[in-house]
Amino acid sequence: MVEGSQPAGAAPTGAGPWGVALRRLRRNRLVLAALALFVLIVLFSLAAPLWAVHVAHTGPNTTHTLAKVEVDGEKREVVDPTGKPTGPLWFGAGGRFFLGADGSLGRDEMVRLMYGGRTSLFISLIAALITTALGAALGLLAGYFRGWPDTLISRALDVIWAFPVLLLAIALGLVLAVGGLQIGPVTIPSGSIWIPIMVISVVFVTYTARPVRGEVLSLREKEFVEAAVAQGAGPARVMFGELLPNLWSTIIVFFTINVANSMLLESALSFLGVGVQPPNASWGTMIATGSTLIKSAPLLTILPGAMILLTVLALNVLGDGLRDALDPKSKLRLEVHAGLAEPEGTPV
Amino acid sequence: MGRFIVRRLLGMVAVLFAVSVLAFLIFNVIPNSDPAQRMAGRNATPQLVASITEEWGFDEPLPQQYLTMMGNILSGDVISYTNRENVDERIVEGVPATFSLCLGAALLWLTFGILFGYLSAVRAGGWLDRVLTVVAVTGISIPVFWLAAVLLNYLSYQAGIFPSGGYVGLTEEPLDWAYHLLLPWLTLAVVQIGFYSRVLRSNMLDAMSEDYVRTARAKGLSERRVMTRHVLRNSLIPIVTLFGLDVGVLLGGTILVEAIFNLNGIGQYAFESLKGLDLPPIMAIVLFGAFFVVLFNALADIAYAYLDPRVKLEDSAQ
Amino acid sequence: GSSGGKEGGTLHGTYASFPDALDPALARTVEAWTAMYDTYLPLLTYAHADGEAGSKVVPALAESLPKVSKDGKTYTLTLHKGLKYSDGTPVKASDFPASVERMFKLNSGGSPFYTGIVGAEKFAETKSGGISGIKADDKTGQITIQLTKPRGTFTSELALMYVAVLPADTPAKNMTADPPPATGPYEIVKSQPGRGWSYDRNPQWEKANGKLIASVPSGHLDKIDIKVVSNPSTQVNEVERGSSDWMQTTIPTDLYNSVKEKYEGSQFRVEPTISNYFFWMNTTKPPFDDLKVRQAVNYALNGAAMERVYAGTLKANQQILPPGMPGYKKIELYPYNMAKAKELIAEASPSDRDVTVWVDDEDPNNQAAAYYQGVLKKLGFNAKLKEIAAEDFFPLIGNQSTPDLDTGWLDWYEDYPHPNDFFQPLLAGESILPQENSNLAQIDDPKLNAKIARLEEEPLGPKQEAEYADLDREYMEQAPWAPYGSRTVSTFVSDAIDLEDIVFNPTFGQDLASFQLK
Amino acid sequence: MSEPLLSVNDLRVGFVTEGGLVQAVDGVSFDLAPGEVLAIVGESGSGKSVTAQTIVGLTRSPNTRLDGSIRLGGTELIDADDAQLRRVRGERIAMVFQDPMTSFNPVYRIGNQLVEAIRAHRPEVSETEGRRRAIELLDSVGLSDAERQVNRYPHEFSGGMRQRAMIAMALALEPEVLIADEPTTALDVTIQAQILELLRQLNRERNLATILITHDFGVVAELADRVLVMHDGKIVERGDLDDVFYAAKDAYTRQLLGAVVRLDQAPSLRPSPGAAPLLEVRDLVKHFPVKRGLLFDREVDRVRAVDGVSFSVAQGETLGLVGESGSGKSTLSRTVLQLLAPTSGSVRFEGREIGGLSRRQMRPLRADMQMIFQDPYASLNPRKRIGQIVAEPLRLHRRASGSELRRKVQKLLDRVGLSPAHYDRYPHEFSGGQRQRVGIARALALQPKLIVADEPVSALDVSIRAQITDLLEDLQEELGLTYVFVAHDIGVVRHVSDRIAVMHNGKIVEQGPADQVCEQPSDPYTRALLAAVPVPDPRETRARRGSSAL
Ligand SMILES: Nc1ncnc2c1ncn2[C@@H]1O[C@H](COP(=O)(O)OP(=O)(O)OP(=O)(O)O)[C@@H](O)[C@H]1O
Ligand SMILES: Nc1ncnc2c1ncn2[C@@H]1O[C@H](COP(=O)(O)OP(=O)(O)OP(=O)(O)O)[C@@H](O)[C@H]1O
Ligand SMILES: [Mg+2]
Ligand SMILES: [Mg+2]
Repeated sequence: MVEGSQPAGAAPTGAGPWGVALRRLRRNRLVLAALALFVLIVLFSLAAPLWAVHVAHTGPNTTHTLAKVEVDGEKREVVDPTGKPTGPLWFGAGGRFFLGADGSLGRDEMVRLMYGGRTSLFISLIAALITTALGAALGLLAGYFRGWPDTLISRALDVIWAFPVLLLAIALGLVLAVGGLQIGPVTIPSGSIWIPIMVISVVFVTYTARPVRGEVLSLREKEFVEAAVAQGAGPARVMFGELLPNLWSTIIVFFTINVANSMLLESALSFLGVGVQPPNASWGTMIATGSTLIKSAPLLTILPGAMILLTVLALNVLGDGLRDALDPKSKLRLEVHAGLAEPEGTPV
Repeated sequence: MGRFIVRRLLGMVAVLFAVSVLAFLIFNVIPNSDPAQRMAGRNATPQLVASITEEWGFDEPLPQQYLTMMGNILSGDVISYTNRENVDERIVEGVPATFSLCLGAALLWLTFGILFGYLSAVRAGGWLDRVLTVVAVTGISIPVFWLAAVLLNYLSYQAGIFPSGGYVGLTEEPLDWAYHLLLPWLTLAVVQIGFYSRVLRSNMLDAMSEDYVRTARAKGLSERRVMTRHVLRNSLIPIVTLFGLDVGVLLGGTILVEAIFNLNGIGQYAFESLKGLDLPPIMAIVLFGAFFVVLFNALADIAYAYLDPRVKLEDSAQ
Repeated sequence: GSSGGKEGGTLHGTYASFPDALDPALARTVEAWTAMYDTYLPLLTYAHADGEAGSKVVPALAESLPKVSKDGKTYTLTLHKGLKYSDGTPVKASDFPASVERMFKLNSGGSPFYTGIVGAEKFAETKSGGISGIKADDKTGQITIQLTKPRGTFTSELALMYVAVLPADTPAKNMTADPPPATGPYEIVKSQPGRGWSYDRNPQWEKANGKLIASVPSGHLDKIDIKVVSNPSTQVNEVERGSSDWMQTTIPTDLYNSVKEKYEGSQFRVEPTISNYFFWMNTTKPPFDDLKVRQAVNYALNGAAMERVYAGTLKANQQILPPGMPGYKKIELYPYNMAKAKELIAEASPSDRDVTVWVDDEDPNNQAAAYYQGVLKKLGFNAKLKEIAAEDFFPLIGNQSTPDLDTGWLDWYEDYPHPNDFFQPLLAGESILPQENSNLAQIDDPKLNAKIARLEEEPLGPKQEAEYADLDREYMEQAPWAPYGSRTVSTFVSDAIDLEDIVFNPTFGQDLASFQLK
Repeated sequence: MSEPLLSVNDLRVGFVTEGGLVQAVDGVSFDLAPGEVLAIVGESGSGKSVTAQTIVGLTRSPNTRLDGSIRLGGTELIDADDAQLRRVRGERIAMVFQDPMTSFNPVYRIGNQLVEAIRAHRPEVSETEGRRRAIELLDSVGLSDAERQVNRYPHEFSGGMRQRAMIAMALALEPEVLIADEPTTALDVTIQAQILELLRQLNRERNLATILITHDFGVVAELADRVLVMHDGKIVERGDLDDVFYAAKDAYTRQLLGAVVRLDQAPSLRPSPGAAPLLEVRDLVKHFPVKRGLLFDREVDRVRAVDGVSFSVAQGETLGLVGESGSGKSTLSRTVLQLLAPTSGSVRFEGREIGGLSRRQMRPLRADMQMIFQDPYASLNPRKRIGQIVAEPLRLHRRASGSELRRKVQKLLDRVGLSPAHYDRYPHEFSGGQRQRVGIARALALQPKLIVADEPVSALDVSIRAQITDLLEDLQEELGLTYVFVAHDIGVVRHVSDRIAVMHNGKIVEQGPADQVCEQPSDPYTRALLAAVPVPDPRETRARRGSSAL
């Protein structure tokens, strides 16, 4: 009796590990909510030019210190003589200064919040991309070759790890703000947002490289790797053909976490004045300017901070959901066990 | 054990050396203004700048400057460029505030992190687990400095429940000491409580599917005893290592919280020196921070070997 | 001072950060000078009075103002007999040259003011062999100073903190951690760098110095404790609650107006400063080599808007000399007129439209620069803002090799109330240097340079003040800068302190000796 | 028949999983009489463990659906509350599990875990008294020097010692019933024999009713009084030992028994090939250095995994390599294929020396020498489709591409008994046996001359094991392949091998034709090894035991 062709209890034919993961994600309501929130925030930021041109009729950096706005018939000053900005006018002035002015310069807070989103998201996503790619590559090399490449990479990572994270980031940010950065042919002018991107990428490499290295060390002992070597596959083919496909789940999970951490670090750096250079808006710089007016206009501090909180929260929930969906071991464990997703009565 | 200590000490010295070289290079190789000019002030004349350069040896080759700097740091009489005062004294003065802040916050997040992690693991899937999960994930996502500013504004300036920052010595008035540190502790701990409870929860859920837990139940132990003596005990081992690493890193960088709550600790001193591009204190503080990171790294390994008899110290020394 | 008010008691004050030094030879900031005004006395000092009166030089350790030779190169003073340091040791005439030499040995920021003394230049180089130009006779107490060439500002410079007299054996190192013995009414008894310091009455003041030196008040308080509180909002909070009596730091823009409304008159008072906040324009490079463009910028910059950006802590003005400076006469060549500005730009039609604006990262200066960037944009320039750490800012823009030095922000506070302290370093051709350049506009007009050099040598009198006023106008016609105002600071005390009789000296700030409990 | 000690009626256990409801146990009923040894036998996934664990309520969880009845003496257990269950677990019913490596908590000493078991039910027993009892228990299960053993940690015990300690812990409170779920599956055959002897002795001396769960009919024959055969959650056969072995009524049981490879049945004779030697190994040595040092690691010790081995394999022949765990079989097979660099000695393939060749020089030879692995779940890359895995060697050596490649792969899949439609499926969609077939297809891709199979069937169930060995034999005949067949179960080795080599501590202690090695072994270790293998024939077992132990 040859075994039945239909293996017991398997998913429909052709559904690879990604298929299974996707199906699991679709059923996890918390993850779907987080994804929706993140997409919403991205759209909110991308809509910045539309809102600026059609509703607020001002750019993010345009100052309106002496300007007046028409609200229900009477003219109101954007910034009063003592430098105090107007509070949110909502749609009182046709959407202008929807969330009020950002300080004594009288810039539109809503427009800056949207443009700030663009900057913060851009920096965090790109920095996370670089960190994850660099960390994964270093982890793969160190884990596979072991010996002196592993020691070299690990010790270098130890040094970056030992260097107090924030101190390193501030030092780099400060110094690069003056002279800019020269990497081979590429020169990054000092004010550009690529400086914080480079700084954040370097600082977080260790957080990705180490776990990837650990996973490669264990994957490397598995028999399917030995089978590839037995067929004459060279190191490159083993690393990228056999090991890398198994690392994607870790890499993707770390990418989401890196985006979250990059956003937090970017806002800290901008708050300390060594991240995004004024007058460009980023949620971090907005908290910095806002915090000087925290007593008289607390909203100017709470709003950008809340935006960061929501974005990072969405990313963390997404990261968690992805980790459980992609992690083969947890097949039965989390969703059904934790009751976060509905246990299914009928087979799919 | 001795072998481990010797290897780790050498490792530490090597890492600290590399960290000091990195810090030195960042401020010297990458272009910024010449320290002599900064010290000469606004009425500087070329002659004054020249004599400052000569006095401080800024014209000497970089390796030479590095050696003199490190010599001063290790012998304890390194002088800051901007206000020419003894850096080591300032660091020593900052130690009580930074240590009280870090260790207090660490204690806070360890207790609540473990409590929340344990509860959400034991009642996995229940409403308590979902609530604690949301609280934990939100905790991880809060920008620390923003939380500090908001708490300081609402709980101190507006409501006046808490003092508006400042550090009171433990030996002077212990009660006041704690009263002044409550908000800073809370700010630092919130993020970590979220993180630790998440890690402990996932460790415990893994441990629950281990064979020895099934054996424990088969022995007729009560559920509570199985959960504490077996599941929790094994899941705490990675937490101890994580704690060792986090405290080390923390001691190096409590810049934001100290600055906002004006605790006058090492973090704040580091931030002031950074803003002034004042290399001597930056080097000293970076080394001070790195030392603790590496030290706690080693302590974490020792704790791991102590807690898990399978791990021998020698092979964890690589 | 007002009648009533208690003698004695303790004042609790706060600073936002520890001053750069509590060593008179080294200190160069107003915060440090306020802390030492009543502790370390030079031979001469500035009258302990408000406004114009506070700019007058009066004798301190010297019996009278210096006798100046006809050629203006020899200054002779005589030390009071019987002066004592707070540790009881007598003040000797030879302590003065020793203190000046100590200042040169420490490479102090103030040494450039005294290189005019014969032999000072050589001593600054070799740090040995004494300064030949200063003779002191301990028996008669007479001190004679030879200058290489006449120097109208020297009397004002003799009254600066840099040359406060200290015992000859004071070590040539930063004494902030244990300050040297005092000559004034208060001595510093405890100093913890980074944390705070405190004063007691100088026992020798009542016994000896007080009787001899009429120009310096004896002070009402017995003890003064100063604590460093780095968060200004916390400082305001503590003064409002009364847990501290006075905050030296200017109130943050966010709270300024609410504190002003609540406490003006009772615990709060606005104080003018002799300072100038301006945007310099590099006259050697397009687009700012064209006078029309520079004038257009002056027309386009609106003082009223600037006052709002500074939330009421700025008084608009459009010239070189700020109000309160001897020789000040109001000039307004470019009243705000955007249309005229655009017209001038159209006429000049500059080819290079890319402009870099430099500013430091202190709030609200960076906000002001952001506003200025907006103005340049309106005039059709593509302006890029570059924000640099405050500590690093001046040396960086003072270094000619820094690229794109087109325009930028700067603030300048008087070192001492003398017009030359603005014209010579900021506008004289000789101040244009490759590295330590303070003439950022790099304006080099031979006629005006000669006028500055001439007036520098003549002692300051009504004739000279009038000529300085004309000089102010002549420079503003060249419009090397777009000045927009001078900053005001504030005195904010708790209700335990009598506000009226607090003296605010334009150079030394609040006079600690004038504080009195109600 | 006296009153049954334990009776299970119509037990049904279902698990709600992501893939739907899995009915693990589907209406099982049986009784256990005092002092009786009841064996539950069946293939993997047949529901044996779930049945056993449900008796003591270990399968309770929010996703489990339980019904039916389990009565222990007077008390009903199926819906007993936790407190009642706790009083039963360990005190009245004790359990011993399959994998001793993970069944003890690694961070507590063995003695403490035993004392914990005792004091869970006898809190009045003091620590010292508990320790004394623990030492006594360890002694009673044959652990020498119990005084010192009690303070050691689980990882310091060998597999056999740990299983003895586990049994000691189970006996701590003198339970009425002992449930042993595959107690010896993870052990070497010699150790297994000792543990089975211990269980029989405990049953006889203490009249301890025992439920023995296993998938090895030899173990059943060795110990059981009555037998239940389970398949897909149901009992398909029940009865006394001899009834089931010799007069099985159910077709599935008969088919299962037929598939069991018997050591004592001579395989059909195959003409001895006698052709030119394909592979010659002379004095092959592979040592693993153990490094230790204060600053820099220097070698302090060496693990002599392969310690001077010589053998040769003729074209078309199958050499069986058998030995216990850690005897060096895998190291030898990897060193021969140059996957591990030999320390010394020569390996000649088709007359040409291949020891010490560089990776580039070895590449063309790789096509002629292929390997099949033990763990079906780890030998296939989980992220690649089956077609890609089998095509990989062809693509690597540029033997085919495009549609021709796909055609070749589908032919290979068909040849190993898998449908070509499986081309785009992923490994996790296949059973253990099917995955092993993919491994074989991959090995055949480059038409190799030599295939080294390192325990190819050890992880499979009995019936599937037979199918794979038959497949390998058919391929050998058809393609003239030469095999080195590695295993620790000498029964399987005898079934497939022409010649057999027995390894012990890195050396080949005996080598020769299969029949001669199995029937007239000259080396004492080989003799002990053969004696320890349980024979799946109750009469034979009784005869052997009668002559030796009675
Ligand atoms: N907790 C569980 N959740 C879901 N399915 C389970 C669970 N436990 C067991 N099963 C399934 O129930 C069936 C029976 O499992 P069981 O472990 O009893 O088999 P077994 O006979 O012991 O096999 P083996 O020889 O591998 O031990 C299997 O298909 C298994 O996948
Ligand atoms: N890479 C290695 N480093 C150190 N020791 C090793 C290594 N590989 C194997 N050994 C040791 O060599 C001995 C033989 O191992 P090997 O895996 O060849 O045994 P085996 O006969 O295959 O056992 P099993 O039946 O468990 O597969 C063991 O003691 C093992 O611990
Ligand atoms: Mg089982
Ligand atoms: Mg093996």
